[in-house]
Amino acid sequence: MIVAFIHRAVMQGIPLLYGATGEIITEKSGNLNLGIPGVMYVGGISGVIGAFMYENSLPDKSMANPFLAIMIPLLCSLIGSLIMGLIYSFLTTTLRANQNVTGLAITTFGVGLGNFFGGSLIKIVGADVPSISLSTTSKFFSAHLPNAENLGWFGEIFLSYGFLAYLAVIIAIVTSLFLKKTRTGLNLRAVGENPATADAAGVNVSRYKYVSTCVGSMIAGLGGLYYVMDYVSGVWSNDGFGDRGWLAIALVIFTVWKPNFAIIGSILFGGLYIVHNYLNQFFPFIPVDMSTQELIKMAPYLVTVLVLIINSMRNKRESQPPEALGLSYFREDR
Amino acid sequence: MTTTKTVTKEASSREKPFHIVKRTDMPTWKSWMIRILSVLASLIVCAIIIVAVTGENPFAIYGTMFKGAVGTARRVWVLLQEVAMLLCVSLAVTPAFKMRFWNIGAEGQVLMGGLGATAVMLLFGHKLPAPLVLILVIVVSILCGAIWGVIPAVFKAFWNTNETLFTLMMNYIAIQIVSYFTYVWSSNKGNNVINTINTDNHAGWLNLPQSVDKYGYLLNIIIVAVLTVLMYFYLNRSKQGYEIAVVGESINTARYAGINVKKVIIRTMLISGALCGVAGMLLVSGTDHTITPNTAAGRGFTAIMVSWLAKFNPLFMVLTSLLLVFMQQGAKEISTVFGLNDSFSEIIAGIIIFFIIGSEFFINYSIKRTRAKEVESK
Amino acid sequence: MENTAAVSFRHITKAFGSKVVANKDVSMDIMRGEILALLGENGSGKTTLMNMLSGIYHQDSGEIFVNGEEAYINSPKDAYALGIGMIHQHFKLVDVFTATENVALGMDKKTTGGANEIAKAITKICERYGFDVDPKKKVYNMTVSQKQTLEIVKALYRGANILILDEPTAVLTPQETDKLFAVLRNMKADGKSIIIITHKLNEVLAISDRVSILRKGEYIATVNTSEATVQSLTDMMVGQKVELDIERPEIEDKQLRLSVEHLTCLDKYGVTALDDVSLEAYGGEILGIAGISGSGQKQLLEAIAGLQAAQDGSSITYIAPESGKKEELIGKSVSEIKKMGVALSFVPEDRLGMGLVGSMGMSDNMMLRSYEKGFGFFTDRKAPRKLANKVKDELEVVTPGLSTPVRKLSGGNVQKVLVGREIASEPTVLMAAYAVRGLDINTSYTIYRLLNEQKKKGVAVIYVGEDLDVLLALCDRIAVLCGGKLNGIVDGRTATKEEVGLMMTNLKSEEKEGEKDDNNENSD
Amino acid sequence: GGSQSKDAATADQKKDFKAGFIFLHDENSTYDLNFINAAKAACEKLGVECILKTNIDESNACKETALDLVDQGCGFVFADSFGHESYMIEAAKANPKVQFSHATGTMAHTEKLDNYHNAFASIYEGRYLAGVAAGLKLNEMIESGKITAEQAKIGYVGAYTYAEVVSGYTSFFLGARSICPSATMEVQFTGSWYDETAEKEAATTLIKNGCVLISQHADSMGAPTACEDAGVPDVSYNGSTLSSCPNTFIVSSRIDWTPYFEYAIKAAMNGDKIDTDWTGTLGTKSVVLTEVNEKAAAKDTQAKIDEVKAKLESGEIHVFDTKTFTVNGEALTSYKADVDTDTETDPAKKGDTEVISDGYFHESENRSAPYFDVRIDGITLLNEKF
Ligand SMILES: Nc1ncnc2c1ncn2[C@@H]1O[C@H](COP(=O)(O)OP(=O)(O)OP(=O)(O)O)[C@@H](O)[C@H]1O
Ligand SMILES: Nc1ncnc2c1ncn2[C@@H]1O[C@H](COP(=O)(O)OP(=O)(O)OP(=O)(O)O)[C@@H](O)[C@H]1O
Ligand SMILES: [Mg+2]
Ligand SMILES: [Mg+2]
Repeated sequence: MIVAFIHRAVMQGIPLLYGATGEIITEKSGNLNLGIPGVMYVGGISGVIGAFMYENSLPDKSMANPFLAIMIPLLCSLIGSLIMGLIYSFLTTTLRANQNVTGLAITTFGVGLGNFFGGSLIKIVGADVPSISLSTTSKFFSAHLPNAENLGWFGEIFLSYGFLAYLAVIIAIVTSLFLKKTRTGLNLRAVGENPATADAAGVNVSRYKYVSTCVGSMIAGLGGLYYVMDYVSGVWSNDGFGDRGWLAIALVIFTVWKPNFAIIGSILFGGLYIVHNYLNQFFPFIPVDMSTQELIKMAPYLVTVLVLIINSMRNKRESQPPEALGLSYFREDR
Repeated sequence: MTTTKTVTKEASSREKPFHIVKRTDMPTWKSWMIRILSVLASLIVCAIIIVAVTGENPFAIYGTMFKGAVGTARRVWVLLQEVAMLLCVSLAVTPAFKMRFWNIGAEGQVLMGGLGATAVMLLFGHKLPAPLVLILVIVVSILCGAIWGVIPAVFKAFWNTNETLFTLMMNYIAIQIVSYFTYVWSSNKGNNVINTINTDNHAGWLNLPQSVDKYGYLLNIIIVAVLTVLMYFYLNRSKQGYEIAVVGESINTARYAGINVKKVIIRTMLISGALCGVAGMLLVSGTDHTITPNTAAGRGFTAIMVSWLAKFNPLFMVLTSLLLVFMQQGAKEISTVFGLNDSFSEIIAGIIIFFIIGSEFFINYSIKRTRAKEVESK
Repeated sequence: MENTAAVSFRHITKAFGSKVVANKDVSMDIMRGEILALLGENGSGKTTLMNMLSGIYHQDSGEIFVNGEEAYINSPKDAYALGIGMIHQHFKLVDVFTATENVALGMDKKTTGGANEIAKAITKICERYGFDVDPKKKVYNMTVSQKQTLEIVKALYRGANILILDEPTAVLTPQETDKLFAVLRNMKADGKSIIIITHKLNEVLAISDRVSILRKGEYIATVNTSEATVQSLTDMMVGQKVELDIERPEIEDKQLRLSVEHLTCLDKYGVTALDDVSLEAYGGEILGIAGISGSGQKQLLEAIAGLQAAQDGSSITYIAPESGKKEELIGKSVSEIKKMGVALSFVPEDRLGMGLVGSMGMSDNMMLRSYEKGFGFFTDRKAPRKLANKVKDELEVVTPGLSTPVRKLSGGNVQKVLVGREIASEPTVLMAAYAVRGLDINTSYTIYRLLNEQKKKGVAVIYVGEDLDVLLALCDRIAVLCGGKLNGIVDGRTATKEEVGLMMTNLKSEEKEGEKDDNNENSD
Repeated sequence: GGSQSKDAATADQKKDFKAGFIFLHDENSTYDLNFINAAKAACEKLGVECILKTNIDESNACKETALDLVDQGCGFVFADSFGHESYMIEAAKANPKVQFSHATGTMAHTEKLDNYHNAFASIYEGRYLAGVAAGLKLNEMIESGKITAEQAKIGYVGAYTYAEVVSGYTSFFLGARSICPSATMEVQFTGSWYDETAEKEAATTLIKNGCVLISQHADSMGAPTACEDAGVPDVSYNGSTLSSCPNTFIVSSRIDWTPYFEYAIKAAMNGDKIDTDWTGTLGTKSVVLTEVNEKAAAKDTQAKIDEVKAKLESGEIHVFDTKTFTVNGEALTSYKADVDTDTETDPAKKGDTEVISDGYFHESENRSAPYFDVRIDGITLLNEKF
């Protein structure tokens, strides 16, 4: 059961990992994007729209081409979340709008967009049960590594995920290396810490903010895509994604802006997110009733709060947010 | 080699056609003109999107929205009630924002206030005399909201704990707590629905008699109207309001002026939370007469935009909350009449807000054409 | 080659908002292979002009020519590409980065190589010019002078044909300044052009070939350094014959008002900023505090005002004027100290960051001292308004209205509001730091007159200043701080500028090593 | 004004009559879609105008919407969610001339208002039939050697622990056990009618726990897709999930509300009395099963379902036949059900109505909403105190 739990925790964690990695890249440029929950919805629904159009263009489901079945939703998802990133960047970087308000508006907008198009597609499909089912394309997303089923616990914990799960881990590691090792990463961090300094050093602050926010959004959007195409097997239902976007933002602080920590952190959060389902398996002697279960669902939020508090009490220079986070930059300001 | 790096020669051969400079002196009327224009522009954009996405006539849609929001006396009252509730939460978050304390936990604070009211109504509704229950409802809900608001404030004051995330997480914790209690108190064993409480004796209900107030919202609206005026004076005329403004502007200045910054942070969030508690009470005791985890209905988040769009001025907040509620009530009618999904209202609201926050740029900055002089001379 | 202009400004105008014109129709040249000093009072537009050359600002009108060609400088990157480098007045360093990372910032890896190569290059520059920078050290662990050194090394590493230095020596030790000047002379010999901004006229005379002068944003003149004197430069800067002839009334009945003993304070990074300082302040006297900036002035004043925590063993005793009651200030809250009559008129680097609330108008800012009066829950709005009117009239504050946010006022006017308010609070101790920064000569004199008036009333005035001439003319005694230690207290009437200047930079106790534990050997 | 005088021409009434409907969510929820489709069908058939209000919270908004519908001239107002009930009653009290009706509610027979009614259906019969399909599938698995008889464990994802759900899983279980006697069942509750993650995780946990067949009483696609992922047969609820789960979907039961809407609207139109508690049955065609998915179901499932259905309709068998189950090892001979739901407000008043007679538990006869909340042997509840 532990093995199963870890497996499910990882599956829960992957969307969070995407969201957190995307938000870390964004925040490193000094942009606090509270629109990530909305972006992730859009990433999901754009992928769904892509997959939907592709499946409907097929005369016969069995003719699906694995390459196209993956690339079309993937591209659509990336484009959808890119547009959201662009809106955010335009408002906060070019027009220097307040980041918190812009972010919240992006979330309202994005969730609305997801549910609106989700709802419309559901009507077009007219299925008995209202959901868009993209099982054909979803199969390619959730295909496991070979031999996953034959290697016991090892296979289940390490091999039995769709490719987007591995991609999430790779992106997190690459992001981590990018921030730590490359010159561009150094410049990016400088933009978030002290844009005036970066600017004076010849770093194009606006461009960095734009690119990192958009790339961050695209990565976060993949979290939405993973959720619909892999975790729920290609079935879009409105509001299904829930509050994962906010948890992803919490995860950013939890991991003190380090994408490689986010890999473990996301699995931990994923586990906390579903642990109430498993308690009676782990501790059959402690009867958990329905009301207590509601209290246990607090776990991820409580842990975030605790980490926040501990982090602030330790007040380590390195575990602070980028210094200019949330502030817009205007060169002639001082 | 070290002192003189070869300089890459690739300077711009052309000047940017314009530069952005900061404005310092736009008259108030002009800045409001810009904001109004931006709303109009956003409505045009929304109309285009409506046509593109749905093929419906945008005028018909706006007309329906108008009718849906204020078409009948009842709808006007419901609109006012919704404005009052949103306004109340917006008032609550405003002192915190003025202090630059990003309280995005109003949702949770409202819920906790509501939970306090629910608890009193359920536990004492048939044990204590009705007026006493009502007093207890008021006290307990304000207390609950205040406590929920003050927890992150204490950590902020003493350890500078990031309040944005702290308050956000407190929302979810509050939702789970309410969820827990809807279970414990559910009317049908095992279902988490509490039916309306004290329908028999109306203990803890905060309503005027129906003969005075046909629709049942008058008291709520009056209370919030009074709170709005009070909040205006509190922020702009009181010593505490002054302290909030100073702390919000600069902690250093506040310390210099002898203001106890920790105290102000905690006190302000106490007020912010308490007002959220009032909102929770008005929702539970004055309107719903029960609680669900959805009682706050996202107002905690919308309130942030209301407050910010009104530049933290309680009187302007009446207008901004009216705008948002109008959209929301109107959108419900579109979904009924045109069969458009409800989420469409969120898209429209998002677009309008984008325009309004974008328009601030044109109030604070101006775009100057570079070298206009030269172009003329040539 | 000597005579061609590296940079030419033509009719440059730059305004901030509708009120502040920082540069007005400035035209001037910087030649190749010369060191040009740019001189002007605070706020005269020196930094602004240079920032346009380095791409931080953009002129409203006018042209800039670099090497004879019109240059379009849209961003610092453009400036860099044109071979223009700048060491900024305010550090442009990322605190959480190491020295190496700060140097690498914005540079192409292909030209710089990896971190190791950069670190090596930094060490090489340091060895060659005698600087001391630890490539691995994080900036937040550095002292101010280390940061300034890093800025210089960074500029050297990046290389430039035209190098701008905006007040690079303010926090450097004389030795470091000498090293820097040696570097600059080297670069000049290589045919590079250097612009240096500094308020220290002796430095101007020592390093520059020519001096250009700005006044209130306008270009005044350029003179050859060989033909200039301190007096001639000052006169040109101010625009009139300057006679630092400040009144210094003699007060008979001086009373001990403040006694600071063994005051030791740490700055926000835990570095000792003030080291075992003991001094006394008397009512009816102006005590001057001299020292290069960052020598602990800020901590001293803030400790007295209750804004700065002190280490164990420190003591500040306040002796009330009439009763003679003694009270320990350390451990008291700001408002308690304020109620005793200790007023702090502090002008920090960022004027609006403390002392005033930028978004509020004059009358609301007057309230900062007195908002606690008023009736019950509400503030009294009439008294501050009256006071604001009074300050406005007396100090001739230029403002559209009493409710115009003070952020929108010019620097000098902001300063007047602050000083006016502090004096109006009828203090018994008045501390004024950099009170005339950014003020024109007229207003400066008004301030001096006001300080003297307070002195005559029996107030103990503590005046922290940069300009030694003013300190010597205004103060009864001058305490000289050096690196956080008290390096002696001199009599304002007898001391010379040279004496004080020397004390500011050379710590006496270091000459006599091993006496660290003794009390200060100050001359009374 | 919507209330026409009774003796006006029927044709006129039809033209002017409006029916208003209040839904907790919109078409995107399986639960609400089922109602929406029925409302549209019934109104079209009767030729009356139909106003649908979606996404109405279980709050005062419900009352306001109901009153707004009355303002718009509706003579019949319906709400579909349990939490709507108190507000519907308030609206009904304020508008005695308009007929109000509410699904899944329990209070009509205690409120005693002329114009307020409850309705539900004997969906437990549908679930029993779905259980029969499940039992056949279990037998097939046992016969093919895939599992042993002891391993015939069913997993059930339930929303809440109250009677509506208890009645549902018990009838499903009894149906399955009537075919596969060795069947057992585990139930995991989610605490929400719609929580995709919780439902999916619950189903996955059950499967990991050794359940070989899954059914659900919750509204998202979480459980069916978990089954499709794991290749475990699934009996769903509220509609066919065939398109999403072609390999594992067996059959689904649901309530068809069209008969009720037709009945109630017609009565409202004609000024006839509407039943205080109306319970749809197999006979009224209110309880229906979707088509059986031959690919996943056992052989001859449809035939067996039809056979059992006939017996249920004729009264030859009863779902809650006390001979077929035990409680704590003993047969249940008497049970006082809490039909008037006052236990919560006053624990002293336990059950109030004897519901066992003639050898079976009389479900949904004393009121439309289910009240069978007995924990029978053979079913393990995973996350409710036991
Ligand atoms: N970013 C800015 N925004 C608004 N006003 C500015 C800005 N920068 C400079 N100013 C204004 O321009 C004027 C010139 O400032 P500048 O910094 O160029 O003076 P300076 O000669 O460098 O003074 P100092 O000797 O004190 O460094 C000042 O009055 C100042 O108020
Ligand atoms: N943001 C600003 N807006 C308007 N005026 C400003 C601003 N910042 C500074 N000033 C004003 O610009 C002038 C020069 O500012 P600057 O910061 O260069 O001087 P300083 O640091 O006070 O003096 P110094 O560098 O000689 O010690 C001052 O008059 C100051 O008040
Ligand atoms: Mg300066
Ligand atoms: Mg300057």
